[in-house]
Amino acid sequence: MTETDTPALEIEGLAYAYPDGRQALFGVDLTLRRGERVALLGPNGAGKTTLVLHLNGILRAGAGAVRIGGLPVTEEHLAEVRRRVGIVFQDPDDQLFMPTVREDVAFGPATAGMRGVELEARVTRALEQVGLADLADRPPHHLSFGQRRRVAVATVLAMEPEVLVLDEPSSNLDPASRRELADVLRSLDITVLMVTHDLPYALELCPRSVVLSAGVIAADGGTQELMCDPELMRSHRLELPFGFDPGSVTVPVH
Amino acid sequence: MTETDTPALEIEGLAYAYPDGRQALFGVDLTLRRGERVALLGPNGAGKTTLVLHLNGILRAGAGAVRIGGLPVTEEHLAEVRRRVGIVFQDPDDQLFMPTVREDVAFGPATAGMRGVELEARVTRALEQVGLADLADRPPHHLSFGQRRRVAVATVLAMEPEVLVLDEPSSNLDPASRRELADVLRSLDITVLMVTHDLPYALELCPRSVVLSAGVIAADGGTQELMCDPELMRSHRLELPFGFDPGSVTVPVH
Amino acid sequence: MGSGHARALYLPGTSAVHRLPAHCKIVAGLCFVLLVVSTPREAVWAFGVYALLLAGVAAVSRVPAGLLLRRLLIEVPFVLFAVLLPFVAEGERTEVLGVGLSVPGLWGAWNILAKGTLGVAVSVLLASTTELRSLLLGLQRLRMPPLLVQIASFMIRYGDVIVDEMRRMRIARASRGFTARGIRHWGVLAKSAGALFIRCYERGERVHLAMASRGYRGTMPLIDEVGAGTAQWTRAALLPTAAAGVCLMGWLTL
Amino acid sequence: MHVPDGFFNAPISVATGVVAAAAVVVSLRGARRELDERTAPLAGLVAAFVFAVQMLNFPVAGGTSGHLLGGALAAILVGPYTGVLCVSVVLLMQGLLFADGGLTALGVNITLMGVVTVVVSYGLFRGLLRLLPEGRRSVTSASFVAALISVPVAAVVFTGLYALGGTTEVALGKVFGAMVGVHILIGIGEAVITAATVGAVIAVRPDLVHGARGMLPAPPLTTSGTGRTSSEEATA
Ligand SMILES: Nc1ncnc2c1ncn2[C@@H]1O[C@H](COP(=O)(O)OP(=O)(O)OP(=O)(O)O)[C@@H](O)[C@H]1O
Ligand SMILES: Nc1ncnc2c1ncn2[C@@H]1O[C@H](COP(=O)(O)OP(=O)(O)OP(=O)(O)O)[C@@H](O)[C@H]1O
Ligand SMILES: [Mg+2]
Ligand SMILES: [Mg+2]
Repeated sequence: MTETDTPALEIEGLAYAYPDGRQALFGVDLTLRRGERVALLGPNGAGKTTLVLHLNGILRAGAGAVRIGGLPVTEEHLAEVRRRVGIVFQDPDDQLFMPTVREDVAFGPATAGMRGVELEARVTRALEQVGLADLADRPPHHLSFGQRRRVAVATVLAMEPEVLVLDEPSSNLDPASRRELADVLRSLDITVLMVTHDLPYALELCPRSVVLSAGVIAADGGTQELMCDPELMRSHRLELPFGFDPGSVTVPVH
Repeated sequence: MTETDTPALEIEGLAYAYPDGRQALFGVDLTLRRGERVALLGPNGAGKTTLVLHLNGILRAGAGAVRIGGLPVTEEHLAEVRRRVGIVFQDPDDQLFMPTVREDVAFGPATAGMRGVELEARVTRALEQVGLADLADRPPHHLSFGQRRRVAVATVLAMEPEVLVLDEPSSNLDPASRRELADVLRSLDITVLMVTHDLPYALELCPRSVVLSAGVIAADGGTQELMCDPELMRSHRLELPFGFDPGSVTVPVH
Repeated sequence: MGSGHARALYLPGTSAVHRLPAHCKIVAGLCFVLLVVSTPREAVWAFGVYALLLAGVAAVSRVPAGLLLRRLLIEVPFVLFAVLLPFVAEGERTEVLGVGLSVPGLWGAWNILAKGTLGVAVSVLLASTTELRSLLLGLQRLRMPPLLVQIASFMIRYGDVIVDEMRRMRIARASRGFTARGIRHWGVLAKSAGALFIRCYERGERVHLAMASRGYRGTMPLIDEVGAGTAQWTRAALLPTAAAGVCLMGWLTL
Repeated sequence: MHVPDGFFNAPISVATGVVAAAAVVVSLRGARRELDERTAPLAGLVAAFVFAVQMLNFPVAGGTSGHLLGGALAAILVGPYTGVLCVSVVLLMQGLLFADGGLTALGVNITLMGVVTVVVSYGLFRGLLRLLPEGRRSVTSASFVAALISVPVAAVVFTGLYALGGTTEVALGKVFGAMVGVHILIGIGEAVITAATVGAVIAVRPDLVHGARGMLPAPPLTTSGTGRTSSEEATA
């Protein structure tokens, strides 16, 4: 198998139960090719966040396996896996911990050994991508929720990961920031897995979608195709929003 | 002035600076009639959350005044104001603090002196409204983000406030829950102020919208009317989402 | 919030001891300790009987002996102190295995060891059979000033917040490739520790304000009234009554 | 420094019990002026912090254990009255639940670790602030010194109590040497932690440092349209 053939992300038979005994994943299989942008859809409590937290080994598989570019997510490969996979958490407060925005964004690259002007440039670029360059010296916990979410995205962009995983990145963003984020994601030539409840956003950004429901994959296919199947959508609490018809829009060419 | 003429909510010249010196509100004026449903729109960092936190005296006005049904929000009226105004915070983790969902939802009515079967019925009803009756005995911090948001809404519904203020209630909700929440809000005959970045949702639910930008009110009018003004919308980072045309939809009759 | 590190002290159970109202247990424990302390140290046998009484309570409440002994280890610093006493104390001296020891020092060591250990055992039993929350309610019921109860309940909640925020920060650091290895990394830890205090405070503050928004005025609502009847007080009085008998005998047989 | 059951004789236990109870009653009254809705949780956080700090036990020469006391931090952040209450609550909960310090020795423990450290450190802190120039740096330095001194003073008082009613006859010189010597070392740790925490808080939330209240001016407000400041507005 050549380098380019190895899937960017492979999940096989993944099952997981939380320490209090509640099982959230019941055997999930999912493969993402390099450079693909895939939306992960599903109702509240389906297990999306639980799945995401397995992708860099924050949660360890109860059964099954996860591989990133062929590398299994196990203790010994953790450092390398975390270099390759960047996760934007659903709650920005889970992501930000340094006293200023700049230090927080610099943290990842600095840990990887980057220093000086190179680091400076990386940080500035990431903050510009989310439109927050002027907030660099503020403490992150004194920002508005949407600003914190954007800082969270910047901290991960600054690491330039090979696989970018975003857990509802567009929630709490104002509409323009949402579009700007879409532009940034489209401009990156990396593998993206995006959890979202915003169906038009998924349609706009991701050619392929996966529906996770009650801890198993319920559907996997073209986004427009899935959204035009009202039966499927309804049975997984994925109703289309007011005033939106997925059949009538022309999806941007990727 | 008769009882019904008193506005449900009156804000006059409200200005506020955070303790670290950053000013977030620069003189806001806003009046809501009884029974109105109003959307509060605006870019990230505009001061929406800051404004909301003044409505029940969590933050105290640096200048200006807030009145709820004619009652000024001051130290002496705080208890009554908080009985009248229910706020759903932007971050559900800020809202939930009891060991089980049931106790958390019961907290507000119990503090107001409710006991026994009446309390029980109130809690069950609120949990049913957000579709979470079966999670009543789980600890709230062991729920998914969307489930936590729904519990947060239930805790406030259980208090049956006269003025309901919601800070981005639909974010992180799956599409069906979003619609169910809209149904619940429509069925209540109370004054509602809803902060949101979801413009179709605002159009669907709120006949009137207010745009807050950089700490001042930038526009106030019919929702459909505002949304059909592309100039205004763009200048406050309120772009319409992919595939949505506000002029073409018929807004539900209120 | 709060996965509850402090709650780890509590062993869930349904024994007679678990079911006693907390305030009865506190009073009984306090009386017991008072009696133990006022027993003359020369009545060596009395302390044996006290230990047997506590062993009886442990058996009834099904607290495993191993656990009880392990938690008694908290006493180790005092034991060290006590063991040194016979060497450093003044007064009449005696020879044990060829080592010169002070007789008053030996008695002093015995006094502290016996009384201290019994006191610790009472606390361990109380903590293993009583939930923190009911303990606080018990103190409230025993007329501890509300302000003290409030500080205590905030303290316990903040214990959880601190642990929870530390966990979030650790995960955030790990996700960006950081593992604390050696002194080189202490700088990072120290930096984020500064942010930790503020972060914990502000999260706790927001939660507190959420409680205030739902009518909290400093005392938790008593949803389940747990008054104690004569039967329960009688049962709780068993231990101190027995101890009173022992104490009396101790003085008489001197 | 936690004293177990049976360490001091009955008269000392009762007398310190009375002192502690009186201190708590006075503080309850005084705390009403220090606490409002926003600072009540701060008292809880300070208590939790003091709790955590006191859990770090160092084995100490002479056999007893030493740990940070936290009284200075509590007094500076939430005020002296609330500070006494915070430390008392910590000691009560430690006694009840964690078996750290005897229940009958609660009076001794509160007197030493609550009352003495708070009174000494807060007095020093305010005194120093009056002498030093205004500013954040002065607040941090004053809290360093206040914490540094408060700990050995508590050790001296411990020795005094021991002279009056210890249940074992160890030469006073030995007790004094061991306790004070060790607590000078602990005082340095206490000073570092207190100054670092107060410094971090005052940098981003100056409103939360009780001891420095009124020292840093409230930010001026501007309102749109008129461009007036809030003070002008108020007089208009
Ligand atoms: N820490 C936890 N302990 C126990 N159970 C948990 C925990 N976190 C989540 N769960 C449960 O696991 C299931 C999956 O949760 P998860 O957070 O993965 O959902 P999700 O798909 O991300 O939902 P959402 O769209 O609301 O974010 C839910 O039933 C939830 O209640
Ligand atoms: N605790 C705080 N301390 C200092 N400044 C703050 C604090 N919270 C918010 N701010 C600042 O005040 C301004 C208004 O923030 P606010 O949270 O009200 O915005 P918002 O309109 O709710 O934004 P969003 O849509 O992102 O939630 C922002 O510039 C923000 O950076
Ligand atoms: Mg999730
Ligand atoms: Mg906000």
